[in-house]
Amino acid sequence: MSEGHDHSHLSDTELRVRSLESLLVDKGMVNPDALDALIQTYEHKVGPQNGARVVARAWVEPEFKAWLLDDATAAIADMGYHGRQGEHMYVVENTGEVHNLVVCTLCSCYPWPVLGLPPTWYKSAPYRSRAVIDPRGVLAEFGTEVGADVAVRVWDSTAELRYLVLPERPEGTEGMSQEDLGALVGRNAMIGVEKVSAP
Amino acid sequence: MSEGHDHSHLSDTELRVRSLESLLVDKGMVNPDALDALIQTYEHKVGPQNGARVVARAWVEPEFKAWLLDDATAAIADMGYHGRQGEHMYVVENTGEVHNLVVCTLCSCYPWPVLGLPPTWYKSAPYRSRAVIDPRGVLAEFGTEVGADVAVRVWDSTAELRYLVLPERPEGTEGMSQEDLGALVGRNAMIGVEKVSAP
Amino acid sequence: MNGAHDLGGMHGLGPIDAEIDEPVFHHEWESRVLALTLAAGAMGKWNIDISRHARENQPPGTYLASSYYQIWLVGLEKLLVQADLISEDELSSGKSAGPLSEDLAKRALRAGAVPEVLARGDNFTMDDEIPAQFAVGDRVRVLNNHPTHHTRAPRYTRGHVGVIERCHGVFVFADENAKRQNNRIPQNIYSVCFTAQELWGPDAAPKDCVYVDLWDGHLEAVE
Amino acid sequence: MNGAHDLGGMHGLGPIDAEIDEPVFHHEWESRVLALTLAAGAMGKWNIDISRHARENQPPGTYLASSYYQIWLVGLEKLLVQADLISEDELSSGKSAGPLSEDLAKRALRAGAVPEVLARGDNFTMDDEIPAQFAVGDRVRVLNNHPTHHTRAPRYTRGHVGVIERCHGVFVFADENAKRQNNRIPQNIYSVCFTAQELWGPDAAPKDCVYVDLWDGHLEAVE
Repeated sequence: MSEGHDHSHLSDTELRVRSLESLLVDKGMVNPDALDALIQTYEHKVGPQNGARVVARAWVEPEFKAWLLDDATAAIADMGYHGRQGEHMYVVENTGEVHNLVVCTLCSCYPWPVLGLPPTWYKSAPYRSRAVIDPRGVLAEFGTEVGADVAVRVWDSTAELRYLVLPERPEGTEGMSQEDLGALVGRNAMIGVEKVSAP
Repeated sequence: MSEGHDHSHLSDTELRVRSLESLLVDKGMVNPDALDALIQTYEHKVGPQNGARVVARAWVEPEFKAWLLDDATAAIADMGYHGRQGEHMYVVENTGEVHNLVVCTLCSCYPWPVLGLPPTWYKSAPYRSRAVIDPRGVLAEFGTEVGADVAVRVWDSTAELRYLVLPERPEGTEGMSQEDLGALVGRNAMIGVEKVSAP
Repeated sequence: MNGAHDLGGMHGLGPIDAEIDEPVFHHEWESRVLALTLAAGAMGKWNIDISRHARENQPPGTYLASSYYQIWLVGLEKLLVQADLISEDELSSGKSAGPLSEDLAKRALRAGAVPEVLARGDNFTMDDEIPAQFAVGDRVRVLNNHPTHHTRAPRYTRGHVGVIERCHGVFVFADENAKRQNNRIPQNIYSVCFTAQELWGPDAAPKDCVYVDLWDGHLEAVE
Repeated sequence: MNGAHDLGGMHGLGPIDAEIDEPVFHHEWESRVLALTLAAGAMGKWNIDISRHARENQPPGTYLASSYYQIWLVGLEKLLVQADLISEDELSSGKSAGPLSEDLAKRALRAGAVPEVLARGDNFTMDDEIPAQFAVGDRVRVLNNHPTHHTRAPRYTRGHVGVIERCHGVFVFADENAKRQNNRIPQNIYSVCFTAQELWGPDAAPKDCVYVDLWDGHLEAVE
């Protein structure tokens, strides 16, 4: 498909969205300022920095980590993250023996309160199709090597449980503050397609 | 998709085919008159009238019918029909207890020497997807009722065997000639989506 | 439904193509589709499973050729018409034939309520005390059903045997919830562990597993 | 490969839409694609399984959005380039960079040979005496393999148990034949009968069956 064709297609979509929005506003179904508030929330307030803080705290506070693995919903809510698409949380821990990977093969379920909205690749057919049948191929594509002696566990988010991967704390970060540790933790590591590296 | 859009798309395809044909002719890979001869064959010479003759003969000659059910390839070749996409034939008989239906879920395998080229619906995703999981729904869509006491047998043409359904001879055709009987037998009845009706 | 959305195990969809420093939205219209979908949900006319079905129930070729927010847009239009919140005419013309009833208009999400509504989320658990059919460690088989309606048992698990890893408690059964509003059947959800070899054959990595969340209604005991 | 071509059991693809008094071809270009494909086959550079794989090995969204002869066209272009019969440049420009070698040019199908070539067809049987692994009446399970290459064991049969209805004899094994020219492995083909309930669950009609032709390499014995 040519670029030109693609652009004209997006343009059609754009017109369609504008038409729908103005219709719903005219009917009194949606308030434009509520739409703006929703967008602001996911563009600026809620994102993977939330999950990174959860991970960093689990790395430095053994009791919090135990709570997180036992009752993720409560432990994460304790940090102020809860609500839509994160109502029921479950945290899976990476170790030297286990590497976890999260997917939603049927749609694109994702833990919004801790990671924000999912990236395009997470919602894409290639990731959704391959993560369960070829997780090691997917990991390799992200540059992530997992030895044959390590078990890869894939979590398919088919219900209302939302999964967060607790990555391994990298070696050589013993002296770092919780805040600095959080800055090391990227979104991809909390989905499980990458590991966290020391700075 | 609009009609206009659809037409411009076909036009692109048309240009692409013309370009490929002229390239292959220029390279000496294909002879235009051989292409014409191939097309003539399937437009005018080979078609469901062949299969209809096989069916009509089986209806009037019990020995031929026995041969057809035992060794379809040989019996059909005896009538002059053999070759490409009909190298290995198998005939399945409809009775009061059994109704047969032929599909190729993986591509569009079809017995060319006896039925010609397949109709579009046979090659379409709706037929290929539904024939194996919902054969009775497919039959109903063709207006064909099959009682719950009748077993529906679906033949998925996954190998190089090609299937022809031998439909039930309709009642009230006892006095008809083999040729007149053949005229009753349509392509859809030999695929198994319809029955043969008396005139 | 065995639709194009049920992607687990499909081949040929290409490399993953992750974008570096990806923005939250690539086009302004995407953000509007997200926000319109969330805001229209305040009408209370559908639940998450009805909306998932509206999105997945598209011709497979269209589904696979669409971007994520294009799928959401088509889903939202369908939901609005199905729920009689707008008419086909209004949708195609973009012109309102009249305002919502007062009752419905009162439900419209206000900007000030956004933080609270998002922070509250939905509740998918149910208080009914449904005894768990299976215990941790039990072997279970996913029923080999092929419903034409919405189901959260992916096709790649059907007929396969796994082990109960955890019982998550009693939740709304999504497959029934998708059929209509307020069709809330309580069932236990289990995390079921399938070995990769059970799902994909002997060439799969021997230690690897796939965990799938399934409801009582998807499972049967294995001797 | 678990591709979009493997359609058995998919939902949502719509009604069948059979056309009354359908012509053999709907557009002249369709007849040219058919004829070009048959004629180019005379070069002897591929077999039917290689050509099937060329057609099915497309992005699923493209496959489902394409008509039958559009799929054939894409497949033919791919086969010609893969076999080095034409270059990418020649394909995109439509201009020949030079004629075929004399050897290949001699193989070009002549109009006079068409009736004989079509009447002869191919031979997919093999003379090797491979003992049949299974006898009529045996219960067999389709191996739950998910190869990324061409296979003629449809996904809807994988892992399911059927009964041998008939042994068709020794044929070329399509899955291997598709990998390259002259990779002819002899195997028995069986017609395997699966009950509809085995494939699709207890809601299927109790007397209905699906018969699938499968090779030795697709099957294992069931106790």
